[in-house]
Amino acid sequence: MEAGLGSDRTRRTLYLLLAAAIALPFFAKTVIPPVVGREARALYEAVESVPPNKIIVLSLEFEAGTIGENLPQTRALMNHMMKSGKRFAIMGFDPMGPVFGQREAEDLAKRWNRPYGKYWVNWGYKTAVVQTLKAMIRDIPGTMVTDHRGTPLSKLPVMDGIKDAKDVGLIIDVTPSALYEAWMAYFAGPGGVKMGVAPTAVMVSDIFPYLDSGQIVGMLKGLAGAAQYESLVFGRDARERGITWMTSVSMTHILIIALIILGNILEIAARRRRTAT
Amino acid sequence: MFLSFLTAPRHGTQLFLFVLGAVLVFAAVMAALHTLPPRAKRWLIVACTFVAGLFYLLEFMLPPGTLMPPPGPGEGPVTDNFLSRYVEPVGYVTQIIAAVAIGLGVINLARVNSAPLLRFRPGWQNSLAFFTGLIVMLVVGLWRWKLLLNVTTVAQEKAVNESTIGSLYRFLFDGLYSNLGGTVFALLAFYIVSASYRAFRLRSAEATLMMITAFIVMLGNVPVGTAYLTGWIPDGHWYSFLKVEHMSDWIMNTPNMAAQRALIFGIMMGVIAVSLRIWLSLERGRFFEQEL
Amino acid sequence: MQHASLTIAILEALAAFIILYKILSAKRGRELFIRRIPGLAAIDEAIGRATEMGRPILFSPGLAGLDVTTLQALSIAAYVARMAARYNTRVIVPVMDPAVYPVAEEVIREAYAAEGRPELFNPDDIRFLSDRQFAYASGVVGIMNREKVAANFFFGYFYAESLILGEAGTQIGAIQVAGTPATTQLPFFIVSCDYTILAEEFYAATAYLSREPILLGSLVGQDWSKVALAVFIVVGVLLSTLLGPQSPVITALTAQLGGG
Amino acid sequence: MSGWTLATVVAGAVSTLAIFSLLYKENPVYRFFEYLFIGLATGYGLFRAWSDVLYPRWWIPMYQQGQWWWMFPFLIGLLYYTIYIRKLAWMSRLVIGTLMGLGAGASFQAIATQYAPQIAASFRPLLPPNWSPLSAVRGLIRAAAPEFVDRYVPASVPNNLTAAELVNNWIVIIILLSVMTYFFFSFEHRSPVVRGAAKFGRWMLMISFGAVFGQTIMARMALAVSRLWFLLVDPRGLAGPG
Repeated sequence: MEAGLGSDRTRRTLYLLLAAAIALPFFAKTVIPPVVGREARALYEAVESVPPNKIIVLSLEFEAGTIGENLPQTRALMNHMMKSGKRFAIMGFDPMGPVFGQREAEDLAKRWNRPYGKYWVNWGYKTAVVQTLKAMIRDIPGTMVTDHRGTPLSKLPVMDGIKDAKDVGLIIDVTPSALYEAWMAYFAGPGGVKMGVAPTAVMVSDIFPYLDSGQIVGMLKGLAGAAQYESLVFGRDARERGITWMTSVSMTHILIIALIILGNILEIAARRRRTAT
Repeated sequence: MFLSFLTAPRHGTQLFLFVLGAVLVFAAVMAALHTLPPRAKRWLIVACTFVAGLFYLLEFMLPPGTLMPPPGPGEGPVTDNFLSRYVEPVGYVTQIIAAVAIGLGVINLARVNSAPLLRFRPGWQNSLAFFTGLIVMLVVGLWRWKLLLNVTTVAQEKAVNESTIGSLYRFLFDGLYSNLGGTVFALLAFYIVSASYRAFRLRSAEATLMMITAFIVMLGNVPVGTAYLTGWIPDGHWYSFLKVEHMSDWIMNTPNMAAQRALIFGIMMGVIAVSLRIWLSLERGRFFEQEL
Repeated sequence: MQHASLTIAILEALAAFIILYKILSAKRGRELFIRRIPGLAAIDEAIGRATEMGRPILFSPGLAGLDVTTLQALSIAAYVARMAARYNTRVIVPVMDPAVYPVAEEVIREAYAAEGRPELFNPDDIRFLSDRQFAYASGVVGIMNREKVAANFFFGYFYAESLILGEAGTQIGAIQVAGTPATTQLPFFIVSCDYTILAEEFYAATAYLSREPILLGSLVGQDWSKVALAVFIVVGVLLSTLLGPQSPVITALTAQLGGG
Repeated sequence: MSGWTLATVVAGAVSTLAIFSLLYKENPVYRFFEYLFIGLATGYGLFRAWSDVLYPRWWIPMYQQGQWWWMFPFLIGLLYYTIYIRKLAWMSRLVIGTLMGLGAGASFQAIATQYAPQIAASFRPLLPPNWSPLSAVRGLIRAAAPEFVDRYVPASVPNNLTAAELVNNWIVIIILLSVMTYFFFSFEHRSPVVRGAAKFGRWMLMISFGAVFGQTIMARMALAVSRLWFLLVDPRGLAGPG
């Protein structure tokens, strides 16, 4: 049974059009610097203002499906934290998030000379979201027990003085799902911890009420947010991955708007022809 | 005295005996409960659900200091009530129960996939792919985990990753698993393109309003929209609102925010209602009602 | 806040009281009115279409675990299964969470039994595909194509894969009805389904369909709690206008409500 | 590039193309990799459940620290499997009921911390506080009950609200109440005001869904861009970073 989308020829030409709209800009020389939105700037300032005696928790809840958006966000945030020497901890409620985070951090640790255990730690994958978050408010080392390799947290200097929610300067949730709501409801809210979120763009509209009420201090809107954050960390002419990919994303948007308008025009024309005969 | 006997850690054969004792006691208790008449069993389920719900509810509702010794000299105000210190252990217990339950789904998948394999029905090679994928990832994953268990230095970790098991694991995880997962998601972009041309019709005024808003938000997100389309409008004037990123910003922060907030208030009352029904086992109908 | 402030305790207690009061009066048999949301006519039509074509129905209860939304989705599944049993049409329920699997099986088995057709229930039609989001989505697409389903129902909590499901169903010409409180996925269901039940209407659908006193009572109770909340907000707005947003009354209320 | 890395890159390219082949049409290669993916996903979930939960939380406390009582949660977890034995199936409902009871109890805190601040954020002034009629009203109240007043009704109120903020406050309140009206189910929308508000509420929902739609398009495109980037420009990336 044909799993394609109706008549083949039109469908395959549409797919090729998209592939072209994405691939051609890969080889373009010029890159258009993004306009930095108010939410991305707010998250940048929130990270900047975390004092040295506090730790930033970077919770990575994504799996392979959304690395296209969540990985550039994670990379941009880690670049900033390592550049300004902020202490941070990676964790996640999806088994794969912390694994991707670990690899990116190791790659960037060489670039910014921030050794593991001294500037950053990986607490690894946790299940039972609600109970873990509630337990973390009181006793983070007790809840985490060991890092992702099994080394007791007491042995890692980055964890010195980190006991409970009061020692967390900022929690940033990089997520493709509504897990940020659990972080807000069971950790950031009750623990009185500032919270930022880096969602896939799908979730962005839901989050504006929480920005308005101050429950969330800053946000990266999908890949566009990652590109904007990169231009904040590296300056306007940065050529990081987020910014280079956004040129292709721009082309796809033009293609889609054109197709929607074209599709409707042809539909109206066809309907008029039908009523005319 | 008896309590300290119970809570003293045990090792070696003593540990084995105590664990065996625990299993026997647990089995005895469940056997005894099994003899209860169906009405009593149903009441037991209702009671367990109620007590479980009451724990978190009371822990949240009781003000700090309830049934707690007053703070000693020099100590800050008490911030917990007498239930607060049980929150963590309950969390760990739930984690273990949830992890044990994962096997349930695997059994079902194995059941569904074993039929074509055993009877050699068409599509048996797919079920074979399923079982090979499952067993190989499980074995290689656990084997590599075992090797990494007592690794602390980066050099040791590098050695394990370079070993055959480490490379085989990267072949399965990075090569197959991550790419398969990532690409399934990328299909969506292609589906959207064909849907844009063929499915997104402006059937009604509402759909048109939705689409115009979508165009503004889309153009506001991408550099091409902000730079070329309305980049020429200068900032700082009343009409600079017409810049795509400002219009998109306003749409997201005012109408979208207000509508989403109204939805939130609806969901808030919905969650209260359904939590009450589950907690008090009022939830009649389908799953909860049949005889035991 | 670690523990409830007085205002929070009062608000939640008031809402709980109104809802419980309405549930108990519904249980005592009081007739409670709920308007028929248009989405329900679409469900009946879709089942009728599937029985005419003699092809199976697919019902996905969403991707959330055994929680509030999935349970409500399963009570809609029960309604669909009971209608399908009357016209001996198969209902395939792909499930993503191991904890939901036993509940789904019970619900559908009981629905067929309630229609006096227990022999029609085939346990293999309740399938746990995978606990990974996209393995599940591609598994459901596979079922749609292989079983050539005539009608798709997507009820429960969905994430990014909603378009894959809606699109694949549109391709094979299945009639589709969706309902989800996941506002992020509604635009795509609106676009690719014949009818979409919006956010809270999802809960109204279960209450209306089942005429269950508990569901009816709780929905009417929720309505009245929302009216009370709207009045509370209007009062707050008036106070904020009269006394100014930084006045002690408003700042105290905001602190009590855990505001930033 | 070592032999293994090359093999991983090739596996990555083959898997990517196998899944993309669904765009051409449903075919046996796609289905093979689909089942392989479900198998790998299940195997991965199982081994992580052991390595990240059961080992650190159950095996170590019980077998290395001798706390034998951790056997009980494990046994309670096993009750889930009584679903397969008809006579004992009620025990699985005991565990499910308890876990759901915990979830229901926890949601009262979730509502307070997640949703209650939204109520406070809706208290927005609709008129400039130092507008003369408002000051006059405040004067009346102050005259009526001076001692009560000192704490609650300030004499002078700074007007730090711009015209734009006031207009936005009106818009937010009107949209908020209209969308709430759309979701009232327990009475028929008969009176024109209610029907008008519900209609306006549905229109505002369409604007909000338009915003969601626009954001989602960017999300999807970003994922396709990353896939094609790894296929065309940086195949080494198919074997994962580092």
